[in-house]
Amino acid sequence: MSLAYDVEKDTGAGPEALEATLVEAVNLALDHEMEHDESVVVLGEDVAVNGGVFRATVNLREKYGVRRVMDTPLAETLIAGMTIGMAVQGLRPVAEIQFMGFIYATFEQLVSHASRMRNRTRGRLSCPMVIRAPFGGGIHAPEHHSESTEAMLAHVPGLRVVIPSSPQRAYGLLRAAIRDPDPVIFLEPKRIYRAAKQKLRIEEATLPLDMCFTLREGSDITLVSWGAMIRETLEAAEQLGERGISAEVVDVATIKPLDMETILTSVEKTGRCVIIHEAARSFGAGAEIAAQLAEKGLLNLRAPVARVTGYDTVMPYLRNERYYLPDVDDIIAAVEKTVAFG
Amino acid sequence: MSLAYDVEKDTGAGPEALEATLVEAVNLALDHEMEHDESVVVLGEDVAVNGGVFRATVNLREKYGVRRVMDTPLAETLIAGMTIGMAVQGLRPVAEIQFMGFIYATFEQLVSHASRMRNRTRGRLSCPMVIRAPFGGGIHAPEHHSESTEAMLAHVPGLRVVIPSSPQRAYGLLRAAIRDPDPVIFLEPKRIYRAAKQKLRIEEATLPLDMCFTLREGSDITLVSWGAMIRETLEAAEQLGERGISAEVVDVATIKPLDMETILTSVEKTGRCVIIHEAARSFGAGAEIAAQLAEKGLLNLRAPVARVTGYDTVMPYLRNERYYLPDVDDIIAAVEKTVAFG
Amino acid sequence: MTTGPGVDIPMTRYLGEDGDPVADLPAWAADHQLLVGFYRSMVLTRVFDRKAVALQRTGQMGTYPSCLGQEAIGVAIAHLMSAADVLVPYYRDQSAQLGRGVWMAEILLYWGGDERGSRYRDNAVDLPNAVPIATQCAHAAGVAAAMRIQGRHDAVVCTCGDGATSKGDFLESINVAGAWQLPLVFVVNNNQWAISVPRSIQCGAPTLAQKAVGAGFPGEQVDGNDVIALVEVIGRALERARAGKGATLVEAISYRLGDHTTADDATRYRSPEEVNEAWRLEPVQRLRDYLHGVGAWNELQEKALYRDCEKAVEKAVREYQETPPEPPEAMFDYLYANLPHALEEQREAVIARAARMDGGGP
Amino acid sequence: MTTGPGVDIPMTRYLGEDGDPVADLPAWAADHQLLVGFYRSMVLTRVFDRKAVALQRTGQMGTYPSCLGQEAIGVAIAHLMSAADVLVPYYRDQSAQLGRGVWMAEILLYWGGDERGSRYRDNAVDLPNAVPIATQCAHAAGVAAAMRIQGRHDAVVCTCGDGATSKGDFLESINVAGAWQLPLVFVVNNNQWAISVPRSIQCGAPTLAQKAVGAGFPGEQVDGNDVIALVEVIGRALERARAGKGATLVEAISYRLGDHTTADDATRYRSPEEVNEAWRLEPVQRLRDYLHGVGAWNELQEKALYRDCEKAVEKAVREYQETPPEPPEAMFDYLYANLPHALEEQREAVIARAARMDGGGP
Ligand SMILES: Cc1ncc(C[n+]2csc(CCOP(=O)(O)OP(=O)(O)O)c2C)c(N)n1
Ligand SMILES: Cc1ncc(C[n+]2csc(CCOP(=O)(O)OP(=O)(O)O)c2C)c(N)n1
Ligand SMILES: [Mg+2]
Ligand SMILES: [Mg+2]
Repeated sequence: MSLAYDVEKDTGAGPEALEATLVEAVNLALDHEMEHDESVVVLGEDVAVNGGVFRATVNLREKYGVRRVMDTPLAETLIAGMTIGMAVQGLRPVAEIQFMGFIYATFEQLVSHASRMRNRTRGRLSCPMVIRAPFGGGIHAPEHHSESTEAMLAHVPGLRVVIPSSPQRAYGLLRAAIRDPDPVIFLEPKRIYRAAKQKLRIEEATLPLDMCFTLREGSDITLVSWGAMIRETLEAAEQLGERGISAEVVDVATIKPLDMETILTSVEKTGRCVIIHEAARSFGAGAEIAAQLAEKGLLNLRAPVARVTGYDTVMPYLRNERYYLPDVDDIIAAVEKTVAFG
Repeated sequence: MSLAYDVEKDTGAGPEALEATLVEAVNLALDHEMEHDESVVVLGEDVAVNGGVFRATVNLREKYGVRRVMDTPLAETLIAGMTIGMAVQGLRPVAEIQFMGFIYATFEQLVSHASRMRNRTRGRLSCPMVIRAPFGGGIHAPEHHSESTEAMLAHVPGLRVVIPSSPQRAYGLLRAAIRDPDPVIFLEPKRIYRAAKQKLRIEEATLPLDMCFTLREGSDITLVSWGAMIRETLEAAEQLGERGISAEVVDVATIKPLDMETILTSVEKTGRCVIIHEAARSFGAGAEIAAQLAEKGLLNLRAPVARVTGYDTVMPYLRNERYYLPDVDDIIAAVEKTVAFG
Repeated sequence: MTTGPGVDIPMTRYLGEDGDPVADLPAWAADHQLLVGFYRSMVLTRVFDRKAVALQRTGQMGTYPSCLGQEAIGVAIAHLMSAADVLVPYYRDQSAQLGRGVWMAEILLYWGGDERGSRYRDNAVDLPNAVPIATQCAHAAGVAAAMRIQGRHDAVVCTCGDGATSKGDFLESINVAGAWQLPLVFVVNNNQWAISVPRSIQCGAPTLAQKAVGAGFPGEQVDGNDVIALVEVIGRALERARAGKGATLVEAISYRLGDHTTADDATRYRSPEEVNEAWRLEPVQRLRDYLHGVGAWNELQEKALYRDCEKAVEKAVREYQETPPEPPEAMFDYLYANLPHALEEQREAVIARAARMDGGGP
Repeated sequence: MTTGPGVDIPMTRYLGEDGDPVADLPAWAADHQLLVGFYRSMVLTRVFDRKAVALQRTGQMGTYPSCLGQEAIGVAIAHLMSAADVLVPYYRDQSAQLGRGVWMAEILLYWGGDERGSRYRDNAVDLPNAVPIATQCAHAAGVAAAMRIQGRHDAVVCTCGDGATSKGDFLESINVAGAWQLPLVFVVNNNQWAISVPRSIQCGAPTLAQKAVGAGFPGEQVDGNDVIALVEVIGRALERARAGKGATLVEAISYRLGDHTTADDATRYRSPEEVNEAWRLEPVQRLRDYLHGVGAWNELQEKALYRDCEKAVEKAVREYQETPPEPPEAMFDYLYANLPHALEEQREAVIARAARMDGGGP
């Protein structure tokens, strides 16, 4: 997967260009796939009449009808299980779990069935399905609305776990996820749902679901991150550049299966790595990346791999939420420490 | 936690010594705590009249009555939720999930409530509870009876995840888990439930829930493992010794919170580390250990950290199960490669 | 009412929409001072709720779920429960919580983003708000089972919404409540909406109360805007529970007069006509009309009551606003009974980091 | 039968325990050859099942859940379903699966520890065994919803045990089946036991069928040892489903005559008297008695049938035993449609490792 990702393409132009925020890009991707493939259906809580509590599914019911855009009873286990049943029948269901904090009730269905149906039946049946869920903190929401537990799902063989970090990648990755023949957990960084508009290349093919995207080239250090933290990471890289430290920024994008080649290649060049994620540190997804660096890239490492992450505790309620989330200064401090090391 | 664990004590003697297998030790620990504390109760599927499908709760109903030993309806979410409700009321419930493969339905209750009740109420309420589940493969059981997904639970702040690897440790750790003021997930390696009898030191105090146990001292390499794989790990250490490689064996025992000090101290001495677990490799618990070695122990590492693990796929059904589980030869091969490196 | 193939679910109402009795009132309701007490509690809840919404709208609090129109249910529950009973609420139970000794300032702290809002200085037993829908029902079953194990004769009241009745946790919990004959009263606040999803999409049965049939215990409906009916029906259920006769499912028919939360805009999915119609049924006006009618309440008292309530609410708001945030390391201090060694470093780190962020440190 | 406060659940039985009709048989049952066909299928299932247990006992197969005593239910289901209908079974549905074109050798492969046992050469649509209890019910709802979305007029039959009715997946699924009026028939095989837990601990209601009341569709009981009653009741339910009239819950009263699985010892938790009593009710003998009575079956035919069944089973056993295991790398080859790059190394590793383990390699 050493395929270089053309970052420039991130900001499309031309007649088909459409300005969209990340959440709008999600909506456009759903719209596009529903328009071109009758088997794509959408289900979840508040997705139909209301168009989703974040408006990600707005207008779909009006366009594609109640048969294809379904408000379900309030039951996440059921939503996941029905999605499996629909997928097995040849539909391409896209289910929304309203917040990642409410995804745990789907785990039995995801771990024991969605991820295994193809393997269990030796290919006779399969689950081409997507579970979408807004995730991450920083929006001053109540309890359970700030989860980022992608690592738990990334441990499950047979799943894909995909996290976009820009409107274009949300668009391209979601379209790919819907077309993918296997179950994809698509986690949307809601903190940046409306952070910025971007001109989308609508005609663009889907993006690959097994590739990291190198968003910024650099020679001194590799910053590995995903989701909403990409913003802070890019900002940190910018500021580091002003201080003479050239940082490469890798957006992992697909957490599972993990494209370590891109990361290893980058670290081979830079000799240093800082991993940034919002989730709790211990047993987080960053651990796997650091572990593989220790296994396969040890000789290239000029300094210990550092992780800048959320703490191993429950995200505080909104008054103290900001003390939990990593920020630009944390990244810069970790980089400076790493660079100072050697 | 540099407290050295006296391995010799593992095999007790004296008048109070009792021979027990690991599953018998579980039963004895439950019995002991129920006898000494009225608030300890047991619940789950088939735990009462039947005494558990593995006989872990046998005779408890007869001794302590139907009020304290309860067969529940077949509903894991409910079992976890009721356990929380009981714990909040001052009981010390010990729930059995029949196999770890059926634990996923409890995740919402464990992640969103058990692990958070104390934090959420700022100490007003708490969850002194234990969820016991047999885990791991290698017993030629049907689908879903071979899971080892301890990493998923280890990522959850507020939980403890504890895994014994001998009758004595099962006994001491379970007794400690039941007395612990916070929720403990107690995973029992069923492959070695009856692998060996050991003389238990019944009078012995409980064992600490935040400490690795160094089961064997060595100077050339540190082998880190837990659960059933400890058997293969000790056997490998034995064979390596014959080949002149001195391996230290660390039983992690408590996966969360993780006692990295013992591991780091050992690797400081040996300069090499192989981590062995049965669970799928990627985003497994071994990743966190390797990551912390890359962060905090990099300068001590003479060779890359290696992981000997299950593959990132679903455990095959019994005909091909053995191809999935790591064995002694795999450990030896990884050690020899590591030692050869430097 | 016929409520499905071969099943009959009772429905209880005493006060009609205009506050006139539509049936003979229970004897206890002759105590007008008692009813006035209910009225006061309902008004306090409403005044509090309005203020809470205003705080959110002005950026002084986080997302908040208004309980407008749901006041009667909680007032009935709190009135009927003893101190040793346990309330296992959901997030729209402000009126019950106020009646159970939870401070208004605590409720504001909770929705204002401060964990101390669930510490309840004056209530040691009730469970805190449960945000993940229906999960609290299983806790309620556990609490009720614990009471039996401990030989207590108390009871549990567990509340949830209409949407919650679709979720496994609720359904598994009513099932065990029936199988184990637990001292447990489920009160479903059927306010017709689960965010944008109407009651009809949640369930194909004509009543939610009839879910109790499959669990083997009685289910009944009650007018959730009629506090007298609520006290009567929930009171009977609590007596059954305390007498060891098992669980009851009470479906209280109400209407969510406000948005789902301050983050919601209900005009996107329901008509103003529907909401206007629902306003005609709301519980506060109905009880006032009744009390007026029987001469137990007048305009002077009304004015004084609102003045008192507003004062009490203002005081609570001040307490809320004057409560400084916890120190950042509080995020570690209640996670475990004793901070694990492995977290000491992180706790130190957050202290240093907060100092840096707040300009006080390196 | 009164089955709880204000609810009546019908119970259907045509053949008494001795095989004599206890009610007027449905017209279609006059076709004795049809009944003989049922009988043949039931006997085949029983012979197969006995053999499967024997294979496990002699170390030639893994843990196996005997379907002894449950043969009639699956025979009725398979008879009634069309090829385009979808069966969503649980693990004790051997008789239904055999009737749906699943090979005996495939069932043996599955329990013998070979994933190809769920590949079903002759059945492209049915779901495989679901081991996690009740999880399949949600799949069934999804399949039924898909049929509606796709404009098909087929139906789904979903089976589960009595224990499964306590689990959220079942309860959430019947709820959506009612809310969405899905073309779905739930058949609960109430064999009185969930491993060691008796029916009475699962649920406080007198019938499991009445769980349908809370979901808003009909529920009824049927004698699960009476194939004629099963065909009649499940057949009506399937017609309802195909006619767009929604779901039905059929509780088939049976008895698990064997251990839960070969890993279980039922004598630990139930009395021989109870089991003996249940043997008097079992479905195969009952139908044979009826067919004898009406002169549609004789001893000669009986002997020939058993001979044929044993032959067919032997053949299946041979096929099972002669099927070499899959290569070890098969564990990667069906995980995703296309093996992710990240797994290529592991796939290579397992091949090398297996060669080493099997003495063929380095
Ligand atoms: C498990 C779970 N899923 C989804 C949500 C998001 N959510 C919050 S409230 C709500 C609707 C609840 O409706 P209902 O039970 O009727 O209670 P109401 O809010 O109407 O009082 C939803 C879907 C949640 N909190 N928990
Ligand atoms: C979710 C889950 N929990 C526990 C188990 C273990 N288990 C296997 S079968 C069984 C009992 C099932 O009883 P029932 O539903 O009545 O079906 P039966 O086996 O009697 O036909 C249990 C508890 C499981 N397979 N899945
Ligand atoms: Mg509601
Ligand atoms: Mg059963």
